[in-house]
Amino acid sequence: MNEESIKNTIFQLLKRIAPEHDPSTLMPDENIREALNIDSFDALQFIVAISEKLNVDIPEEDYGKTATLKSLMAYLQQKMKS
Amino acid sequence: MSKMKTITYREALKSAIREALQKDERVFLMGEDVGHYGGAFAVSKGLLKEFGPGRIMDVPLSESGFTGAGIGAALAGMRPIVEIMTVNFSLLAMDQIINNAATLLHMSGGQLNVPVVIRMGCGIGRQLAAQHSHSWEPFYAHVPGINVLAVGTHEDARGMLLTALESPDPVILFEYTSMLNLEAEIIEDAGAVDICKAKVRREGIDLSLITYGTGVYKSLEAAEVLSKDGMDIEVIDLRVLRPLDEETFLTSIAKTHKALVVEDAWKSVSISSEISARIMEKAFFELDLPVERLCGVEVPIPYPKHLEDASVPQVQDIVEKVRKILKP
Amino acid sequence: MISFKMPSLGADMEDGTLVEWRKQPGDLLKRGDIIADVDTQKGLIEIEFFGEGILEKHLVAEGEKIPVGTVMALIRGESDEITEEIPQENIPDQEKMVEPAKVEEGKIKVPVASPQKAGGERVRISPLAKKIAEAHQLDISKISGTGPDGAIVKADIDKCLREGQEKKAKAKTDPIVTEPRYEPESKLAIPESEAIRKAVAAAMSRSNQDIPHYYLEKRIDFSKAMLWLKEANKERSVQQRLLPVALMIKAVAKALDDVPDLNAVWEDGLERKNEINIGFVVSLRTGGIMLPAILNADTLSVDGIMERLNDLIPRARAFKLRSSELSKSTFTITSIGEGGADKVYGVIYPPQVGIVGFGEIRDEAIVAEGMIGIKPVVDVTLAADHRATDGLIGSKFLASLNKYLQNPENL
Amino acid sequence: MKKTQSKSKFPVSKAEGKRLLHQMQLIRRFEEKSAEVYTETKIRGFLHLYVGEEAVAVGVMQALKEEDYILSTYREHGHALARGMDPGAIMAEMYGKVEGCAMGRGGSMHLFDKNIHFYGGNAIVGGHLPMAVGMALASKKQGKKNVTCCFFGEGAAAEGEFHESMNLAALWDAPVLFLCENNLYAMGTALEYTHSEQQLEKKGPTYGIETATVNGMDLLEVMKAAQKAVDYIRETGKPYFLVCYTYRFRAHSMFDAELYRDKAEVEEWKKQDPIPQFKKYLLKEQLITEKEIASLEEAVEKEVAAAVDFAENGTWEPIEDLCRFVYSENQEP
Repeated sequence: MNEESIKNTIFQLLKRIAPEHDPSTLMPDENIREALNIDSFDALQFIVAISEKLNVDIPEEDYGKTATLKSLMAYLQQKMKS
Repeated sequence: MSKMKTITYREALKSAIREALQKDERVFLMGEDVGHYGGAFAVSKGLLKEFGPGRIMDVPLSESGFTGAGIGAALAGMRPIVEIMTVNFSLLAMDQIINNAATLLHMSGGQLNVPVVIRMGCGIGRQLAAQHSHSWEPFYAHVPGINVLAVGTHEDARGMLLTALESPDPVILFEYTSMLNLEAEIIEDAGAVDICKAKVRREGIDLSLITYGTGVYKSLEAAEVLSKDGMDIEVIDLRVLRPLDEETFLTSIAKTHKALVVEDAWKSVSISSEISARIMEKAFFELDLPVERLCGVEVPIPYPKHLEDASVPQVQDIVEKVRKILKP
Repeated sequence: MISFKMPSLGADMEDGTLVEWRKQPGDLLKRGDIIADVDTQKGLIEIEFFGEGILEKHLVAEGEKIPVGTVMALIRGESDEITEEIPQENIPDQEKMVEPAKVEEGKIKVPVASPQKAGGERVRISPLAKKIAEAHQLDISKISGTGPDGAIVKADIDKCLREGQEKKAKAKTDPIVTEPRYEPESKLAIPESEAIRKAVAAAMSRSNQDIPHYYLEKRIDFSKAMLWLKEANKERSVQQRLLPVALMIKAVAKALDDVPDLNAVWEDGLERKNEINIGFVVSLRTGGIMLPAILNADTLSVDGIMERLNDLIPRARAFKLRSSELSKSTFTITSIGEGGADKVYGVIYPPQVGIVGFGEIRDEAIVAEGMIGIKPVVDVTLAADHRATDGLIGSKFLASLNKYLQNPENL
Repeated sequence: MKKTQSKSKFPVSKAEGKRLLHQMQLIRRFEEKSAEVYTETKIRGFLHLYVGEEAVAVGVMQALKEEDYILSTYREHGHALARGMDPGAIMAEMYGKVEGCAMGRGGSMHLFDKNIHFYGGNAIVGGHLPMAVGMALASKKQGKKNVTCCFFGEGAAAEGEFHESMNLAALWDAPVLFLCENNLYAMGTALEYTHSEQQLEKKGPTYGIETATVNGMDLLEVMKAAQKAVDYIRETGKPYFLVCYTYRFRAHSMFDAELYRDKAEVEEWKKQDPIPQFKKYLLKEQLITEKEIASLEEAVEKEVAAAVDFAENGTWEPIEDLCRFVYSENQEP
């Protein structure tokens, strides 16, 4: 899976949670949860959806690495390689 | 993850037949030209030599006769695989399939089940003109008492027959001759697959593309093209046309709220008519747009390539139709 | 004969509009059957029937708006003789019964304003869009469609809801004062978010007027709880992981078991409840809050509570809660979550007698065993009804809560 | 094929004679009773009666063994009774009751009983012939020695499936007895209007199938011919075609004005009624007494009355069960 399709997947999932926001306007270093107004429950749902869709295991201690678009992309790419 | 291997659709069908013959002494293959000729489409090539004429039986051109004989043999404890060379000739055997195979269990108050498997080569796309290009899936799917399967992928070509032979009741397998040389990857130890559920072949959220048979690969290809435009299409392979698995496509529609049904068969009174009706009955309030259909044009299939191509949905047609639906 | 009355689904519900009878005279009713759909300020709600019997007669016509407590139907129990008598109890005089026949067909099932454009032509709208519009009580005649032939599709409804919310955000100084006066005629045109806003406003105003609140506050060391959660989540698949709030709910439920005077309602006196049903504040993206209950939370495991949350929260956000899930809570929790305020002082949801608020979990320097250390803490506040309890009871509750959160492995 | 010469001295013991007469009499009375209750609307749908043709069913069954398979037509009550199916179960089937041999799902045209290898009750003319070949083929593949006996009328001989089946059976050496009951009318159209070659027995040899004809009104003749046919099949494993010339005394089905044949023709054939003929034979050979015949007939009356009682007291299947038996309930094949 290339970078573009990972990004598309992330956007699709974010759109399901926060349909009133356009995730493509997110800045790379912006905190996703703050920008899209996502609470802790929805954040967990997002992690569940990402891990199911991309078939990666995201342990809880790595949640910090999923805060911004940039860090999340980097984290997922590295995860999927290994 | 399991190891993958590349295999043609033909090889997948053949290895399923071989495995079935090896596994169960009661199984035999009967059909026109299945033995000495090697199968009209070379699916059973070499099997006569391997298993002998008792298990690979050439039959005369008498579709009603040998299909009925297959049904009789099944009644009497065998597990025949009846090959009707092409679906077009199955019209001559319809009395046997519908009046006997489909009814005996019921008419006998549950005493006589008919474990026969009937394979039919079918489909459009080889310039065979009107009498050899039929899509009779809707005909057979109309009839209670039989199971109707559309073999739309290599995985199913390898696995459906094996499960069909386990069924206590008649199973009709539609195999698509235009796909015989098509290569695809399947897992190395692929085998029996379920024959009761539809499958989501590609997940998506923007539209449910519901199809079967040759429509599966066409729709997946179309979905790939569309994904480059940011459209996320879910592709559902119905697989089982009777009894229909509603749950899978209704669940999908509850997610996407939009549906396009694609099939080669003529549009009127078809599988897509049925799917559309079920969606209306059971998921009306999930619909954000009318259910759309792309089906065979209502004309006897003509011989010239360009007209034949225009008679059934192609990848480009699907792409354009979806674009029109999602980005009008 | 059982008189089936317009139920009260919360202190803030004054009346409801009968949208559709789901059961007809002669129908056999079983426990849990949905008898009618009623439109309330909180949207369309399915009304359950909790007894058994045969529906004898409808007394209210579809489309009618009636106060809580009005007899809506007569239901014949097993022991009843067949009778034509109508009990006179609880039928408001001014609300004379309207014979069902007077209600024009067609209109009955549509709780939104008649979907006709000014010229009398029918509004083209997709079934899904229509469903959402109805749930949000939008006037679809005012929405322009972008679907085929100008039909309204889901995207148009979404846009309308979004704009409604933005408008609200701009006008947000004092929501209760700036709300327009509630006018029944225009009710149907109010988006869901505003209807909910109003419902919240009504309940909270009543609470503020009627209930003498007292407040207690305690900072709780959350390090053990966090450590326990971290370990617990290591073993769990991502779908089964726990959020701190599940632990909080369980601890509150157990503390209420120790201090039952807070698990009660005040209706001319304190009435303790036998079940501990924790109402949990869910904030909606479109504005407003919902209060689904986790029934018998004291008997559920932490995983069980998490499972209930996973079920309830998405349904609350989709407006798909059943009436019993909305009306049964006996005590309320509000949790501000990450990135929010340090403390939250709740307003009691009447007739309950208490609400506990959890602020953001954050690292603070605190003194423990004579040492200063950085630890995760959470500020917990209790707001309680002074008519029902005194500060001593409230203190006991917070102490008990602290005890449980220091021993998360026992929860 | 040559028609068999004068009546043979086929050895029939006293007991056997009584048993055979009893069977024919039971079929006769059962059919008459069926017609009666049909008019009372107890039985509905099509009802095709076997009156007049009893010697064929009873005669052929004597040659078959328990393990042999039987497939029949929509005029199959006689075959079922001669094979030993319970009269009560047949009557209940026609009443549409659960106690019927096919749970009432089939009715008059679809009698089934797997336990006695009676595979219908097939109502598409000619449609069961290919199945019969297939069942015989299975027996062959399984190394069984049983025979599949397939009854059909001369109308079926005009169907393509007849010719396909004859060809397949001969080609595969399938042990099938093709048993043609030629009652001269395909429903209401006489043989001369439907077959270019009215001597149907000529069709067998063109497929290389051993063929014979027999007077189907004469029980002993039928028994002899059937025995010969079955012996041949068991010995060679090959198919056999036996044409029985017979006649039905009653209409094609209940609603039939019989415009296609003269009353005189029917009366003429009734002179050959197999039952009085056989009685006469038994009396002449002193194998039975008039008194014994009277008590036999009385016993048959009771049996038929009991069958009607059984059907009357049967139960209707609940409508909730409507969709049963569309697919196997027990998923073990």
